[in-house]
Amino acid sequence: MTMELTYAEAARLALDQEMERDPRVWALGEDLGPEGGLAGQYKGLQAKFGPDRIVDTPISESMIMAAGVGAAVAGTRPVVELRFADFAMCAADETVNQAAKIRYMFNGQARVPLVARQAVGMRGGTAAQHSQSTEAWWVHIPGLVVAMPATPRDNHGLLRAAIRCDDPVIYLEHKALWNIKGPVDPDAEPVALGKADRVTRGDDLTLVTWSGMRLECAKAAEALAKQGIGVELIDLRTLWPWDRDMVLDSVARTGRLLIAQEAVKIGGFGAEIAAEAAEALWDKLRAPIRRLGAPRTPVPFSLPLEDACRVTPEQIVSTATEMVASRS
Amino acid sequence: MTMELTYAEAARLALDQEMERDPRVWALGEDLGPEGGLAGQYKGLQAKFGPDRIVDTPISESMIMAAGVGAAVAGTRPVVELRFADFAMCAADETVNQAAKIRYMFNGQARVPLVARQAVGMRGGTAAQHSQSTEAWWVHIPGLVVAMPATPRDNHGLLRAAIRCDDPVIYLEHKALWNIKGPVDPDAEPVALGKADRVTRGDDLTLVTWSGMRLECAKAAEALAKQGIGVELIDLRTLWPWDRDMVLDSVARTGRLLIAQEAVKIGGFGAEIAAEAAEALWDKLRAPIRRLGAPRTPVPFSLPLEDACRVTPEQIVSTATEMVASRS
Amino acid sequence: MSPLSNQAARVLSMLRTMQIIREFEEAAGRASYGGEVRGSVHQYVGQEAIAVGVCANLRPTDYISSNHRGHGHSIAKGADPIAMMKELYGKADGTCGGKGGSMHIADFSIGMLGANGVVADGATIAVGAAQAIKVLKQDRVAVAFFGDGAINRGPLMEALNWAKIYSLPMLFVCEHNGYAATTRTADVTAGGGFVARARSFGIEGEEVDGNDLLAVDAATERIVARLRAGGGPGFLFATTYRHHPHNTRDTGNYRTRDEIERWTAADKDPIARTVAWLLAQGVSKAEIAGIESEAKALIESAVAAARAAPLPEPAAAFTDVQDIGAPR
Amino acid sequence: MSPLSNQAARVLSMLRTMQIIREFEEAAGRASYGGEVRGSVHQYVGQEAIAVGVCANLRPTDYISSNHRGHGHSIAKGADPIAMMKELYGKADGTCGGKGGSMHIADFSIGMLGANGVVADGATIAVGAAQAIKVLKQDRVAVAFFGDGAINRGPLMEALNWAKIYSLPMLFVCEHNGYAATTRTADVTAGGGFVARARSFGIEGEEVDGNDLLAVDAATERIVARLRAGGGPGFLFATTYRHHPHNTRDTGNYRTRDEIERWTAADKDPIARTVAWLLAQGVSKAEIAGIESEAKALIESAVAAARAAPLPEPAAAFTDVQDIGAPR
Ligand SMILES: Cc1ncc(C[n+]2csc(CCOP(=O)(O)OP(=O)(O)O)c2C)c(N)n1
Ligand SMILES: Cc1ncc(C[n+]2csc(CCOP(=O)(O)OP(=O)(O)O)c2C)c(N)n1
Ligand SMILES: [Mg+2]
Ligand SMILES: [Mg+2]
Repeated sequence: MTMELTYAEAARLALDQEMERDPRVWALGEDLGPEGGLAGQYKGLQAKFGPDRIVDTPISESMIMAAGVGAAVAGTRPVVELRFADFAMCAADETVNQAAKIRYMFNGQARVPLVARQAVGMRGGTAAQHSQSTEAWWVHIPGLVVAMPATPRDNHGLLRAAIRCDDPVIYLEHKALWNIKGPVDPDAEPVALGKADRVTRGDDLTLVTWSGMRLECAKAAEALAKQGIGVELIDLRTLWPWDRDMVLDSVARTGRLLIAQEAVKIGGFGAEIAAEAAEALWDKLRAPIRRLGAPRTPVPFSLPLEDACRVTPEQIVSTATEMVASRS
Repeated sequence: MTMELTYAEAARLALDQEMERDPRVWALGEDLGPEGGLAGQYKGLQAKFGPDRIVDTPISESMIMAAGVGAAVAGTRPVVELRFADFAMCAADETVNQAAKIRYMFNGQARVPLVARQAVGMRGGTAAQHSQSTEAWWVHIPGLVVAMPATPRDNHGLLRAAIRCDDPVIYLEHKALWNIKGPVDPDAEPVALGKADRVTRGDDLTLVTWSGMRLECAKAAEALAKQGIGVELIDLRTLWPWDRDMVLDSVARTGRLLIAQEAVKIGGFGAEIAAEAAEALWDKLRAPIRRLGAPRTPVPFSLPLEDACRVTPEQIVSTATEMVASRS
Repeated sequence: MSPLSNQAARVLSMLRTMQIIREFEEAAGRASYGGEVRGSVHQYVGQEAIAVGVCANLRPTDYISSNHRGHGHSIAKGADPIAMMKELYGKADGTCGGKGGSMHIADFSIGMLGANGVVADGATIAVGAAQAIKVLKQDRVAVAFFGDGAINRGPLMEALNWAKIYSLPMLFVCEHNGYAATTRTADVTAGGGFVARARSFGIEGEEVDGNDLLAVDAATERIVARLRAGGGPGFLFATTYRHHPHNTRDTGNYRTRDEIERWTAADKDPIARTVAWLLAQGVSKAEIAGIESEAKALIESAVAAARAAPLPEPAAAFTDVQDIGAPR
Repeated sequence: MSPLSNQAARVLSMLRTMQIIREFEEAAGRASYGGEVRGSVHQYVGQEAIAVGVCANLRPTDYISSNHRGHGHSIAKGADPIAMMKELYGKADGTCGGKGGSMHIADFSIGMLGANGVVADGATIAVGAAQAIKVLKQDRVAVAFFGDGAINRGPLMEALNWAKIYSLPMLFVCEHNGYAATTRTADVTAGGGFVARARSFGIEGEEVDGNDLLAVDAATERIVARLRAGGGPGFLFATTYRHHPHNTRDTGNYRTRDEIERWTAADKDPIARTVAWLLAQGVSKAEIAGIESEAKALIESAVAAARAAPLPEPAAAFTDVQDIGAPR
């Protein structure tokens, strides 16, 4: 039976369900107990499961991640809460040199079934050290799965899939989405990792996005539809592995690919998609592949500056319009 | 007057010259003193400049980088030795959240003139935690310059340019190059950051590379020349900013772009180059843009496994041959 | 009325600064709750005696670094509250041109090296500044303000070892307010806490009632004298309490009303206690009232000026980031 | 000849293990210098009493983690020296199938969670394993072996705080051999060093002569008994010396011949001292000689087996990395 939940409530429900289902699942991080996390995504779980399974930690990011790694190879399935992706950089070594490599280095003797949660993105005045979108880093690292839910349904479905995954999953929630509401079916199957969501169908242009940018893209697709431009909007949901088939099949049909990301454009994951599509479909393209992303600047605080670093529906619309106009 | 130096000796000479030239320049890191660093790149400098300017540190990567940041904003020009790029991840936060952002966050009140040296690459059995090539991470981070010398001459020229740069420079030397020899002119001007090196001229295909892969590409270019395929080999030398003009002008002429990198292909810097070229030159391409890089696996120890993860001259030759054969 | 003693005069001027900080923080809180100031604001109310008592013993050329709760430290070191208020409002002539915001205020003209959004990083950077003082053979000291939550971060512990082995002119000021966000630091801090840890690194210092301005002032005077004499690093451990929630997004529900009342009472509040002392010294009620109303007026004018000031031009988003390589 | 006391019998079997480690390390060193083993090898010669004395008090279900100098710890915990030697030679049936190499040996079947190429990371991971023991309510302990250079890394200090606040069954074993690579740890370690730091976190333990097998054994027995009784974490600080350079790429020139001679003399060498004690207990020279020759024979057979064993197939490079998402 479907219910309306916020993105944060959906994640809370998913963790609650997985902890009931599997006694090996536990969570650790700062401020999970009393207040239930920054967005209430752990609300009430410490009271329900006790302080040994919802663990309040000191501000020790290296140890928070390392505890997850050690506990994962020792038979548990930790959910490691790193708060913001910006702070997860304090545990980059433990993530890359340990979590991602253990299974491989040790020839499969051990698995590292952990979920590293770290909220990404701008939330309005969060500024340079609390706004970064770091997915490109993790996609580049062998051994890591990277998931980025954009809706309450997907946060419920992907978090359960991530917890059940036997490999480390970097789980990037978007902090601007915490309070958005949407339908969630508690009994739905987990969302398969690696499967994208085709949000709208269209034959003129394929618009690929993920995370918070899905909302801006949906607005743009609607506006473009009014102009008679059919947009196929794809929300990747998982960045590694990414749903290459769905994207390339779509682009083969539309002949046009536009990628929109909140992260810095230079060296972002959009470049990987563009490079793959350019190689696989170079003779099927009806317009150059375009990418939209943040400029290569830290995220500024003041509204007009912050806005100057955002990808807007207007930019998406104008870029898409150019692409369809050019050489069709 | 030009002399033959190894890649390590060239870097040592550059630092020696800059420390003589500017009393604000100093270096810190593990094991710099007695033995002069892992490759002798600091040999004798502590004896010459004293322990306050060539500083032996504890194994405290976070503090090593943070000391560089704090000392840089306080009027000095530190050369921060982080040993291997793998360990530099222990200081990712200090690098990204502090060094890269301070100038911008504080509206230009301060500059962060530091050089963060961190050797990259495979060296033959160095395995998963001592072999990574991490340039893609740093290119994606606003505020960072990224340099990767491939020859003794460029290590001498780029290190001096990096030390004189008022912004933080991630300086990635390749550990397999330490002992290769080449001509160095001590009195040459520093190599301008952002300027690539056109290694060979050719009209059939543009081959873009950097760092250790330059050697493999040079071998491939020679072999291809024998087959009558003219390769324009470009060594970027600096990844951010990269010499977009030289690369795109070349591809506009050859119509073919092949990118070869040692780093993991997925999400590597090659994707950025491919995406840019695909957008700017999509109707001038005579073959799909191709990328060669490591598979998405940690670096294994055993020789046959390690070799399976390397990009070889043979692969470059066969890929280039396919590209030239296809649809010319 | 008898002329004031030197000490009374000194305390009177310190009270003036405390009042300005208090008014600034209350106004900043109102502006944040009211939505005029974006993001969140971490108020320093209740801890004023520490910033003021410490900075009263510093010179403009000395350095301080701060954390997320940095307004008080900046004002105490001599930053202009009007420019700071403009920064909170994201205005073009704010301390950081609107790029930084509440958590990233710096004023290098008075040695304020920056607030910091990453717990403990301000402290490690200050240690780097102290090392620059040594490299440049300057007559300065560096001071880091950090909280009791920061002491469990590895980088801060690396900083203690570092400052001692190089015998740096570094003062570590731990503001023990009992909480790290919603977590009681006593629950996540092992052993003797900061004091025991600092001593285990061979660093000496003093423990004071952080709400006793005169005690903070006197202890700092002793420690800083030792630093200036080349005695190596020192610490000040100051017990205090924040009157308000962690920040303007926090409910503060994890604290009992009783606890809050105890700490905000006149016998604990640092301003009330300073006023009481001054009255006992023969300072007139009128003079005290004058200081209060001056501070109120100053901050009201600051808010008015901040409201009236122009926002930055969007183009400013692309300045003061890496000179070479365009940000977009 | 009189029957041996229980203790003599126990020591005799520990001597057997020490001899195997010594022979293994000497053979590994020869193979590395001779170029048969790729990369570098960090020999444990001179420190054998610590690994053996500690592990003699552990069960197969207990966990240990190690660092870059990990062969001795693995053998002491029960790993097969033949499979380990094959791993050093990069062979398919090595402990980690040739993927790990000397610095990445793990054997989860006996609770050996892995050597580690990143200083201090083995220790933080072991603490995570200790936390899993608590979550799963198991009757086990976790032990971390690390050096005196590792104690200056922040993550290790976070680990001490962590183990104490959660009262984990965790034993920290610091092997103080006086050096961190080419650096004297005394020069970069402030205050009372590891023991003072551990105590500042409220962790109790013992300081022993790490070259005195019986002392290590007895101290460990006491500490581990306390751990098993739920007494929370403990430490063992063992003073020792490595007979050889840091690794097979290091000259070792920074150590005086005199220092080396003092530490390798019979009155310091842990094996010679153990032999002397056994002879005094009435164990025959012949029996001692037998143990030596058995160890020699075992390791000779290990080297022969390693040389003869097949290398892995290149395709193995792409297995045991993330199940979803092809590595290439
Ligand atoms: C590395 C890092 N981890 C977590 C956070 C989130 N955070 C911001 S302030 C804070 C609590 C800090 O407590 P304390 O150091 O005692 O300072 P106080 O807020 O009490 O002044 C936390 C956890 C952060 N900013 N940086
Ligand atoms: C984080 C990190 N920094 C630096 C290194 C390089 N390194 C490897 S071993 C070593 C010295 C370690 O000394 P210690 O912990 O005392 O162990 P020992 O070699 O003496 O057994 C260093 C600096 C590393 N592997 N990891
Ligand atoms: Mg606090
Ligand atoms: Mg050592």
